[in-house]
Amino acid sequence: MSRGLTATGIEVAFGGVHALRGVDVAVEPGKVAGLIGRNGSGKTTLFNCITGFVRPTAGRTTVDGVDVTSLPPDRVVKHGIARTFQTPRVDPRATVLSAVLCGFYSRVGASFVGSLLGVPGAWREEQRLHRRAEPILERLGLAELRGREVGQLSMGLIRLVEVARCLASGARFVLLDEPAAGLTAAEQERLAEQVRAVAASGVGVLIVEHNIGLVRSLCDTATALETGRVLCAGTPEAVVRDERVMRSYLGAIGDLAATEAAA
Amino acid sequence: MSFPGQRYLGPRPNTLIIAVCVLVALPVVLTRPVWTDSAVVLGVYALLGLSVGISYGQAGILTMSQGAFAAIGGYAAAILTTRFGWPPYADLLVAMALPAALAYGVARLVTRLSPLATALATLALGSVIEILIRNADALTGGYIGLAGIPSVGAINTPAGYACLAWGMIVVTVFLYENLMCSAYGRALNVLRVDQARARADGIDVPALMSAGFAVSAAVAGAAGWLYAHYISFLSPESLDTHISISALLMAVIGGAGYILGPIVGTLLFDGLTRLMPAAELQGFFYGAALIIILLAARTGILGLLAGLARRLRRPDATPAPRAANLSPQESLP
Amino acid sequence: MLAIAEYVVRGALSGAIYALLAVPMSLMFVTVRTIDFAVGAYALIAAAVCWSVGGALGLAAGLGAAMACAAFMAIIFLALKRLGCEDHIIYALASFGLATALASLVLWWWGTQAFVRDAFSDPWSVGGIRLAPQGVINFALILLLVGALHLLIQHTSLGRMMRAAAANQTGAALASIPVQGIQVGTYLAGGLLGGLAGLLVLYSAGLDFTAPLGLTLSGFGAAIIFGIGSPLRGFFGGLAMGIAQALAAGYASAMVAGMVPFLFVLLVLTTSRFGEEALAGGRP
Amino acid sequence: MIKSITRRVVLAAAVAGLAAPALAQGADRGPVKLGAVLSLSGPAAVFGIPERDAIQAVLKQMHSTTPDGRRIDLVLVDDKSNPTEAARAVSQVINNDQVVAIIGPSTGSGILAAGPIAQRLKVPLLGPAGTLAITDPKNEFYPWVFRVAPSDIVDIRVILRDMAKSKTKKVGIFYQEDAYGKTGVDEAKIFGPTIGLNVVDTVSAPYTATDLTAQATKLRNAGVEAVFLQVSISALGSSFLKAARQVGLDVPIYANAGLAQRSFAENTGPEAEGLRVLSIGNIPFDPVGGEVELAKMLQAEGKVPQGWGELVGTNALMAAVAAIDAQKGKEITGESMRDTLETLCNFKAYARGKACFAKDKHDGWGEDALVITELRNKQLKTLD
Repeated sequence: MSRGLTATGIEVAFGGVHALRGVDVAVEPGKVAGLIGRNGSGKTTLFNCITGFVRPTAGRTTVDGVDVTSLPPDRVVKHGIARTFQTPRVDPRATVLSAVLCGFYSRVGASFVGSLLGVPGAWREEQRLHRRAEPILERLGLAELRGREVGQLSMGLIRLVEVARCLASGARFVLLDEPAAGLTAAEQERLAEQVRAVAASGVGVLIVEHNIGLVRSLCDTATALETGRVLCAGTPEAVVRDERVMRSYLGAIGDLAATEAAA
Repeated sequence: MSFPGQRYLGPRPNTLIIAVCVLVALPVVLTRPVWTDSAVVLGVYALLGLSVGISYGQAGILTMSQGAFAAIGGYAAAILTTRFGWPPYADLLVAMALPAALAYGVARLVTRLSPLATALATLALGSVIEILIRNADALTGGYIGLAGIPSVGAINTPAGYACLAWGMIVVTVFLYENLMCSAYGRALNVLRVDQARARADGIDVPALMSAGFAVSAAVAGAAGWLYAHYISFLSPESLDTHISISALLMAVIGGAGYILGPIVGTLLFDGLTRLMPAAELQGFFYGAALIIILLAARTGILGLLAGLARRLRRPDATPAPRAANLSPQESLP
Repeated sequence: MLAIAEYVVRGALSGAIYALLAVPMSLMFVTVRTIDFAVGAYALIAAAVCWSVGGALGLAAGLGAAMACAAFMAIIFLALKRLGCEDHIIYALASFGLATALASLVLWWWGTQAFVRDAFSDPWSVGGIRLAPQGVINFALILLLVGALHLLIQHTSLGRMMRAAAANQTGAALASIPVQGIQVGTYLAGGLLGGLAGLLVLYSAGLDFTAPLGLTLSGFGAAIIFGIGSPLRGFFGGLAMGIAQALAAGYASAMVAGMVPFLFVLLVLTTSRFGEEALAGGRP
Repeated sequence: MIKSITRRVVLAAAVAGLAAPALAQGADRGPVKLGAVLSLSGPAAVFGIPERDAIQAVLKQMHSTTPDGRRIDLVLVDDKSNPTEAARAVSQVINNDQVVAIIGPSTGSGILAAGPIAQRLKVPLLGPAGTLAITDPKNEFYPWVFRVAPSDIVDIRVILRDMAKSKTKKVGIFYQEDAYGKTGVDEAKIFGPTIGLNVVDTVSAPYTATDLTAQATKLRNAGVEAVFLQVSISALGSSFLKAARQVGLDVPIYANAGLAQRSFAENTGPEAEGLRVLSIGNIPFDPVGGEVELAKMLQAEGKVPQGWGELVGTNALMAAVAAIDAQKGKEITGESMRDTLETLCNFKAYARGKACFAKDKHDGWGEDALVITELRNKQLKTLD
C-alpha cells in the first residue's frame, strides 16, 4: 500500500453539471503539492470531496491505503486530513490560543459529561492540550499572540492561525485553500516559510494557489485543473510552462480584460 | 470567557465572581422579606436566562421553548411529589432529565436549520407542549393547574429558597464554565460561528448541538422544579411562551455570549421595569427600554463593558477594520 | 361531502388573513433575513385608528398609522445598521420591543376595547354554503394584492433588484442596487400589508389589544409552510393553514385543532430543507 | 441588587371640613393599608382596569376614610394577568407595605398562586374571580381566600336554568381556551342534564382566533337548539355571533357573565340582537340601587362603567371597609381582618343581593347578585 493521500478518478456532479471529471491527485508526506486553475475549475470542489463535504459520484480517496471516500467530514479528520477554508470565518472573541485548541477536537478523549462536571481526567487532559498547543504556536510564530482575540488580527495572521489549527488535529495531510489570498508580499513570504517548515516535519500539504511565483518556490509537484479535468501535472516548472496552462491563464486574463472593458 | 493568559486550571473567573457576589449580596437581601422573595423569582428567571445563554449564546440555537422545558420540569416535580409522594430532591433528577431528553430528540431534527427557523421550531414545540399540558386534565390539572405542591424537604421559608436558588445558580455557572473551558465548549462556539469549519475540525455537529441544547433544557427544567416548589402552584400560564421570550430577552440584554450575561440581564431589566410607572403603559416602557438597550449595547451589557475594558487596556487599539466582516452573525442566513 | 367542502371553503376564506400576514414575513425574510415581530401590532394600530376615525377616512387613517409605525421600525433598523449591527436576531428582538410598546399604547389610549365593525348585512348563498360577503371581499382583495406583488417581484426591474439584493447583499450593493432602500421599503410594505390585514380583521372577526403576537405568529407559521422564499408560497401557506384549522375545528377535538398549526410548522421544518444552507455554510 | 419600588398609589385624602370630625376620631391610630393586586395589563385587564377605576372612585368619594373614620391607604400593583407576577405582587405589598388585606389578584390562577403566600404571611385575599378552585376547602390556604363575586358554578346554573325555560333540549357550547372557558364547559356538561339540557357538541377557540365560522358550522351541523357562550374575550363573542349568522345557525344564544361588557354590547352588530347575557348587576345600561350610586361616582371621575368589574372590585373594597369598621378600637392585623371577614354579613356594597361570609362559607355573593339581560339595540336590558 502506498503512503500518502491519493484521490483517483474523482467525479462530482451537481444536478446535471459535472464539477469534476476523473481527477487524480496525490500528496506525499513531507511534500507540498500545488493545485492551480481558474476560478470554477473545480479546485475547491476537489477539496470538499477529499474532506467529505461533497460525495463523489465516482472515484476513491485513500490515506496511506485506507479508503476514506464516503466518510463524513468529522470522520475524515480522524484519518489525518485537515483543511482550511478560502474565507476564514472566526469567532472574533476567541483568542488565538483557543482557536488553535479547537483543532485538537478530534483527539479529545474526555467525555462531554465529564467535561461538564469537570472530572479530574478532563482537567488533566485540558492541561495536556494547552501544553501541546505551545510548540505549534511557537512553530508558526504565534506564541506572542496567544492571548489576542482573533477578531483583532490581520487576515494574514488569521490564515496562519488556521494552519496552526490544522496541525493541532494531528493531521498528516493539510489542505490549504488559497492561504495567501489577500496577504501582503511580506506576509506571503512568511506564510511560505511556515508551510515549508510544516512540510519539513513530515506533513503532506496540498495547496490551492493563484500566485504562480509562490507555487514555483513552494511546491514540489503541481496539478493544473480546467473545467473539472486535470490539464497537466508534474513539477511546478513544467506545469507553469505548459502551453495549455498558459493559454488557460491567459484566457482568464483575456476574459477579465474583456469584462473590464465592457464595464 | 477566556481572558488573556487564563489557564484551564486557573481560577474560573465567572464562577468566582458569581460565588462572591452571591455570598456578599445574600445576607443583605435576606434582611428584607420582599427582596428575599424577589431573589427567588429572579433566581428562577436567571436560571432560565442561563439556559438561553448555553443554547443561544454558545451553541447558536435560538430557542423559544425554555418556558416549556421549565414547565415540563415543574409539572414533573409537582406530579411526582403530590401524586406519587416522591421524596424531596429525587424529583429534581426527573425534572432535569425529561426536558433534556426531549430537547435532545428535537434538536437532532432541527439543528440543521438556520437560527430563525430554529426559533420557530422551538416556538412551535413550546406551544404544543403548552396545549398538551392544558388538555391532560387528569395529570396536570388542565387549565386550572396544580395547587399545593409541597416544599423541598426542610426548605420552606423564602430565605431558604433564596439560598437554594442562588446556590443552584452558582453550581450552574460552575458547570457551564467547565463546559466552556473544555474542547466541547470551544467546539460549540465554533459551530455557532461556522458549521463547515466545525465539521472540518472533526465535530459531529448535530450530536454536539443536541447535547448542548439538552444541557440547556436540563437547566430550564431545574428552574421549573424550583418554581413549582417555591410558588407551590403551577398553571399553564405560569411558565409559558411569554416566559420563554423574556428569558431570551434577558439573556440578549445581558450578553448571551458571556457566561454571566443572562444573570446581569435578568437583574438589570427586572429592576428597570419595576422602576417604571403606569400599569397600562408598562408594556410601552418595557418595549422602549428593550429597543434603547439593543441600540446602546447590541452584544449585551457585558459586551459593552468588555468593549470599554478593551479600550481602556489598549487605548490606541481600534478594532481591526476587518473585524466587522468576521462577525459570527454573518454566517447566519 | 358537502360538509367537508364547506369547511374547506370557510378555511380558505379565513386563511386569506393569514396569507396577508404571511406575505410581509416572506418579503422581510427574503430582503432583510429577519422577522418583523411588529406586523401584528401594525394590524392592531390600523384597526384601532380606523375604528376611532370611522368611514373611508378611517381606512386611510388606519393604514397611515400602521405605515407610520412601520416607518419607526425602519428607523430603528437603520439606526441598528448604522451602529454596525449585522445580527438579524437583534432586529427581530427590537421589533418585538416595538410590538410590545404599540400594544401597550393601544391599551392605554383605547382601554380594553375590542375593535369590531359591521360589514355587509346579508350572507350570500353559494352552492348551498352561506358565505359572508366580507370574507369573499377579503379573499379577492388579498388574491389581487398577492398577484400584483408577485408580478412586481418577478417581472419588474424593482423586483429584479429586490431579488438580487436578497440573493447577495454585498454583490447587489456593488452593482449599485440600493439594498438599504429596498430593506426600508420592505419594512414599510410590512406596515402596509399588516395594516391592511388589521382592517380586514376589523371588518370581519374583530380584535383587541392582546392580538398582535398571535397575529404575527400566525403569519409566520403561514409563511414557512411552503417555504419562506416567495410571497406566493406564503399566500398558499396561509390558505393551507386556514383550511387545516377549519377541518380540525370541524372534525377533531379542541386540543388537536389548537395544535394543528404548530404541528404543521414542526413537520415542515423537520422534513424540509428550509434554512439548511447554514450547515453547508453556503460556502465553498 | 434587587431594587423594587412599589408603584403605590396612595390616595391623597382631600381633607374636607366634612371629614374632619371623623378624622379626629381615628387620628390616634394610623391609616390602615389595603393592597390591590389587579390585572392592569394582559388579557385580564378587561376586568382589572374597571376594578381599579371603581375602587379608586369609591375611595375618593369616601375621602379614603371608612364610615367610622379610619384612614385607608391603597397600595396598587399590576399582576400583568400572570400568576407569577401575582404571587410576587402579593408578597411585595404584604412585606413592603404591611397591608392587612388584599383586593385581588384579578384572575383565578393569580389567586391560586398567591394563596400560599397569603397563608404564610397571614393576610386575607379578597378575590374577584369566579374560578371554583380558589375557595375549595381542600386548599391549605382556604381560610385566607374570600370570594367577592358569584362563583362560576352559580353563574352557569343560573343561565342554564334560564335556557331550560325555553324547552330547549340540545345545547351546543362555544368556549374560549382558558381556565374560565374550560371550567364553564365542564360544569355545564354536568349540570345541564339534571335540568334536561343535553350538551350535544362543544367547540372552542384560542384568544387570537380570527375566524369562527368553522366552529359555528360544526354546531349547526350537530343540530343544536340553543348555543351557550362561555367567553370573556369580547372580540371572540362578537366574532362567534357573526359567524353564527353567516353559517345560518339561527338558534337562541345565551352567554355567561364574561360577555357582560359595555364594549361587547356596543360593538356587536344586529346579529347580537336578542342575545341573553348573564351579568352581575347592570351598571353600564340599567343600574339600580347601589349601582346608580357607583355609576355616578365613576362618572364624576370621568370613567364610563364597563361591566361588572366595577362591582366586584368595590365588593372587595367594601368587605374590607366593613371588616375594618367592625374592629373599632382594636389593632388591625391581617389575622384580625381574616377573622372579622368570616363574621361579616349584610354589609354595605354596591352590588345587589345579600353578601355574607362565614367560617365555612368563603363565597360571599350568590345567585341574588346576578341578573339576566338581553341585548337590544346595542344595550343590555335587565330582564325581570
